[in-house]
Amino acid sequence: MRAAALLSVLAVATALAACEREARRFETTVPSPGASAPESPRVGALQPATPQQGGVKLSTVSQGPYEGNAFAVNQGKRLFRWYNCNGCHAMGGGSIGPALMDDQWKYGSSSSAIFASIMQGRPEGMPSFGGHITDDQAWQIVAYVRSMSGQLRKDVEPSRGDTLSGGEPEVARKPEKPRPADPPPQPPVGSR
Amino acid sequence: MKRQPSEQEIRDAAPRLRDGPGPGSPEARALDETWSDAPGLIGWFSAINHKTIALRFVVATMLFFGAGGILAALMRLQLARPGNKLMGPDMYNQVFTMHGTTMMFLFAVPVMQAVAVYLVPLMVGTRSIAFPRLNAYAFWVFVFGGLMLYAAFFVNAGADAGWFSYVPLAGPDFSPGKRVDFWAQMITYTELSAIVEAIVVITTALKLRAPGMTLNRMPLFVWAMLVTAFMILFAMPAVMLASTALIMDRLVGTHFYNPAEGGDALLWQHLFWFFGHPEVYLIFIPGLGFISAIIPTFARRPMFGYTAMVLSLIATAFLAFGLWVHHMFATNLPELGKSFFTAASMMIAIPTATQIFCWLATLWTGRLNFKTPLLFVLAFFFILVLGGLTGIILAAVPINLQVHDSYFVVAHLHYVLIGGAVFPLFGAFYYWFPKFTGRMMSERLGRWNFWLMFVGFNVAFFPMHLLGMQGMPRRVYTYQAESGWGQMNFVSTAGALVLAAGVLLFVINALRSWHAGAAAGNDPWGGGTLEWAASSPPAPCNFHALPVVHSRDPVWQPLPSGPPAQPPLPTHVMGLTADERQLLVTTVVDARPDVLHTFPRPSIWPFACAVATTVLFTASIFTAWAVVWGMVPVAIILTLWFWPHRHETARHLAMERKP
Amino acid sequence: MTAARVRGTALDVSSLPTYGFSHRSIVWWATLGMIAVEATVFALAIATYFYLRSHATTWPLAGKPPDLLWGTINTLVMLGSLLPNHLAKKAAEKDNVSRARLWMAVCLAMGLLFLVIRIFEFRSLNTGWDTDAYGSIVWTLLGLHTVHLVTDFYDSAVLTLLLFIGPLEGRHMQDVSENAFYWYFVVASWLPIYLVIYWAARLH
Amino acid sequence: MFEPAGPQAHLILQLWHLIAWTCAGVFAAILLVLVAILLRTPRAPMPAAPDLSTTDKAEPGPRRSVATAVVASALLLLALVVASVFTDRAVARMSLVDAVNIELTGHQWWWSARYINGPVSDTFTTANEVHIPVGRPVIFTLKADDVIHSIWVPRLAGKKDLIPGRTASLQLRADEPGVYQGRCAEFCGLEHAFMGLQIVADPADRYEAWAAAQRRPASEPADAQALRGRELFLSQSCAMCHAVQGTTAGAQHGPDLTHVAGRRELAAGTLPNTRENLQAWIADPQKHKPGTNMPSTPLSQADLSALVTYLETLK
Repeated sequence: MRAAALLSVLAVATALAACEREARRFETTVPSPGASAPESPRVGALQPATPQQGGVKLSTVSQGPYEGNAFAVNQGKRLFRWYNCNGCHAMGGGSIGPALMDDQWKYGSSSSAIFASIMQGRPEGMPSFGGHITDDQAWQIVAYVRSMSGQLRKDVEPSRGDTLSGGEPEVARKPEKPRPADPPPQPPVGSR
Repeated sequence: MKRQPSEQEIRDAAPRLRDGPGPGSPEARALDETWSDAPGLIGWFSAINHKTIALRFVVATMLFFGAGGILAALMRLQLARPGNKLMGPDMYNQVFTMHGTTMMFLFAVPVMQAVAVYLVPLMVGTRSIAFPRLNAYAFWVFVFGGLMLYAAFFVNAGADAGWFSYVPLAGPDFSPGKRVDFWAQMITYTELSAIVEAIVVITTALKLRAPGMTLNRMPLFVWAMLVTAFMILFAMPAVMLASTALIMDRLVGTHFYNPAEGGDALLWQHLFWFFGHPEVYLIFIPGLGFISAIIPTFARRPMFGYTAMVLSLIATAFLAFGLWVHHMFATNLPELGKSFFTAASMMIAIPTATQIFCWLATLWTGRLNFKTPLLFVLAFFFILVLGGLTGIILAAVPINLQVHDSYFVVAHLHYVLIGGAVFPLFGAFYYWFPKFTGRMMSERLGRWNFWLMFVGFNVAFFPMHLLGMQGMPRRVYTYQAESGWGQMNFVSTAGALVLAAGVLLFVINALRSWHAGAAAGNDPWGGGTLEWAASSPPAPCNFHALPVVHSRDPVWQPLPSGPPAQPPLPTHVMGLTADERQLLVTTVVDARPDVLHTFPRPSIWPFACAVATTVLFTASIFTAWAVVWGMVPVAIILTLWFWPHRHETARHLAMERKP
Repeated sequence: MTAARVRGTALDVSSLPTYGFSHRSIVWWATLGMIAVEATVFALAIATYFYLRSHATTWPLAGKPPDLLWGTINTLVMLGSLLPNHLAKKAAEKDNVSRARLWMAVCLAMGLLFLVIRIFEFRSLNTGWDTDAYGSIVWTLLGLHTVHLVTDFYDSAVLTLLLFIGPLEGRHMQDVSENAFYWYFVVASWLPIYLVIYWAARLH
Repeated sequence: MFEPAGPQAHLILQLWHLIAWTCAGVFAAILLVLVAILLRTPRAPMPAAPDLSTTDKAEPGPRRSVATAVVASALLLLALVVASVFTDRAVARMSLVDAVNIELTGHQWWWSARYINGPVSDTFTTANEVHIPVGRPVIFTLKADDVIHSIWVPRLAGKKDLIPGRTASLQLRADEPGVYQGRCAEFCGLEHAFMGLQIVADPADRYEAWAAAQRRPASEPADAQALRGRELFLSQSCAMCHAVQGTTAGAQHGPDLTHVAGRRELAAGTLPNTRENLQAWIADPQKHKPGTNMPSTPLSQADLSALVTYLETLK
């Protein structure tokens, strides 16, 4: 009896996870988790387009809304390409900017920390994207960035793109255990 | 432990009864018992009698047909007026993909195989389909594959890249999540099931025919299923390879369809249509078989032009492999290639035309018994011919480039498939329902059923020709009011609902008649093929004494015409063991008695193996390693399935005669 | 007497043999059906190889062709296995259980050998399945054939085990014969695949 | 397809008439035979013994009829094949003297068109609305950015696929001025239904004037509201995907907006291009075209109004 109950709970949970994984959310009226937050200053000296004045709103939640949603993660992958994140992060392997597929996180590996890094920018070149991309898009990119080091469920992580092969696709990578970056900050070549 | 049975055990296991005496004898009772499936729940899952499995198979495919029909109705409701908000694009794409996939893979091909599993052994005069356990396994695999696809659909993971799943849209970059993986793996299931069924049908038709049923006496329906089965053997591997490459692209990062790394998007289309076009014909050829079975019975004469009919079937099968590119005319092909495929696409009309003319000649020179099955066949002449002619229009490259991927094609393919397969199938249900159940279906409801379907179908699909020519593309979830397509779409939706009402009436008629229909007797229509010599429904062993055949319509003509021969010609077979599932294997061409083959008893292993296969296939959607660890239970079960029991060996040894 | 006889209006088939070899057996026809399917898969996979190649400017797309050593050794081993296979088939058809056992065991040993060599073959392909389309198709070709090797090895192992310990009947000799028939196919299908994988990448 | 406006569509319509009427004749003939059967064939009262008189005997009458019908259909089909092949050639052999070259790229779910005629400096890019000169052939070079698309302008020509990793070409000519509705015909994902393309055939002088205007960068905004709009465009998310020539916005992920105000429709045929629609579109694209890659930009009413004012100046 208990086993049956347990099984049905498990089945319902699996079904819900599957529904969430496959959902395509187009409505944009959902309030962003960062909407009510106070403004924080921009950190990056650069901005991706004509600079805006003022600060950016950061997240009040630690978990991003899209970590279980394969479609959104894939959208994040597309935006990562479109907004030329590869220009510095080179398919996650890192070149001018740090690698994103390894276990080292200079500014934290949580969703909110990555969201902050994207929106505020960071010293030494990371532009501040706050106000230039919507919160929704930022969250998609956050989810994708986390998939690069295997932080998401396997069935959510993206597979290879229709591009030049950049090594193993995200879904094939071994999950890394995030840790703070080695002090002192290493020269940003290679990964691991 | 001693494994080989002892002399004593073998003596004890010796069979006691041999068949020959007709119904009512102890031998006949023994046969009935021998060929029955076991009672109880485990017995239900262990059943292997071809009629049991076939009926379950038919019901399963018809349930999928119902599901696909509901999806179609939803699509028609969404498109009934411009800018409708019943469904968004995400849902609509899943619905139309599921509709196409269901109808092609879970209904059209398997339902034909299911009917064949029932009828082919009866028509060739034997007691079972070849490899009854494998047959049961194929059925279960099919059911699990279909259920998996629908389970995925209900958790929002319904395939959404079309039943044709063109890459790169269906590839990893543009179809994230698991939706297309479920689709590709469903292919593997139905593929496996279809190939197994094809082998089963081929072996039955070639090796288990009653003595005297030479190849040129084989019923045309069996010919049609034989040709279909051979087509499956050569067509299905293409989609198997294509879908495996797709799933590997999606799961383990291969580059078959990635142009950036040397792959090619058109590779998918070539492989898919190398399967996809024969697929149409392997839906359509069984339909031709139904018609060739129904027309002689209701025209009260043997089929005109038997040889021409057989050659036409074979020619169609060959040509069907030579015209896949006509689905790809818009992809920048060399001109010469296009001309070749145009010619091939038009020439395939010739064998079909030949058959149509032969049927017309049969009807012309016969006397008509005007019953519901014949109505459905006559509808075929209207609908299929129209569909075939629009097919000829489509084969012309310049016109094809205009109407390709428009509603014109939607109309065409439904005229061909519904006219060429579904109408004959419904006719076949009315025709053989008495054989399946022992009861007649209601004629009155049958006529209502027919007219609703016929009118509904034409109202639903004829306007689509015009919509296509006005520029309405396929696979759109909505359209704008300014397009002016609203009215015709509305008419089409109304027709679709009438069609649905017709199908519903069929279901009502079938359910009612199953319980309360008039008793049918062995041969209610006066048919000429062997299934009408069996009782209705047939005994578990089909025939208490296997017939010996001397003509093409053995029920009409049990002995050759002319004065009786001296000594008299044999009319039936005797000497098969009645308390074992033994049957007679004959030679391929002349059907001379050759070998006795003993089939295994019912077993749970086919079901268990199908479960293990399901675990393997479904798990491999989530991890490629499932292909490795999932093989272990499958291998173990197959070994147990194969491994003989000592008592079984004792019985076999008691009957054994070495060649 | 092993033929059907007419008795009155009945055809008495009780004296027919209970199994037969080659095309007399229904299992042989099923095996032939499987062979048709698998041969088509191989043919289409090879067609895919040349299709992809026809779109490429260089072939292999990157890196070098597979090393010849292990593949060639394996081809020789496989060709060599035809002899015990043939002898096992003949022994079975002569109803000689002990010889069938012997040659099946030899076959199995050789099967084990080329499964081991197959591992080295994968390693000498000089490409990965996810490197590029060339790597994908080469791995698929070799993988497809390996699946056949593994399944046939397993089939043969079960059958051999049955020959040694199981309850035996004449029909199992038919199984040995059909197993050998299938083995011919597995070896025969390797030859074109070998040529494609190892030589088509070298010839321009 | 029934109102052809170009030589190819004309040829196709002719072929259509030939084949369709032939088929209609065949269909009528078969139905006639069927009706005749229904009228003249006697009914069989059941149970009726089957008529076995024809077994093992030739039936010369029906055989002759069937053979004649088969041969006649084969000859008809052969004629149709020949007609089809010749039409196909005629369609492909259109003269390409003095052709306009346009590189057309399909995206999910819009089109970009690059005019590549004359010197590089004359090259310009537009989206979703393609102007062509009347009476001059046009060569479209077809490419795809993501998945397979297919261009179909029924009144001008048949369709052709745009396939990633491949290049194809489509030639056509419009002989009458007018606006020809085209669309994507190959299923390309969520918004396949809203991937329209307008081909506008202009007389030569108007076409040249249009092209000259397209070559010019966007003009400098005249009033403060528009100036404010441009600042918003460049500093908000718009510039991340769209280009306006003459400004710093140069991204190619969405339609080039340099002359967006001159176009008839928005978002590949989703909405007519009016101020209200533009405003509604920017405020919530997902409402009009669920799944489109354009996000809704959170802007105040005043900012939105300024932005639209700016976009309206991009004629």
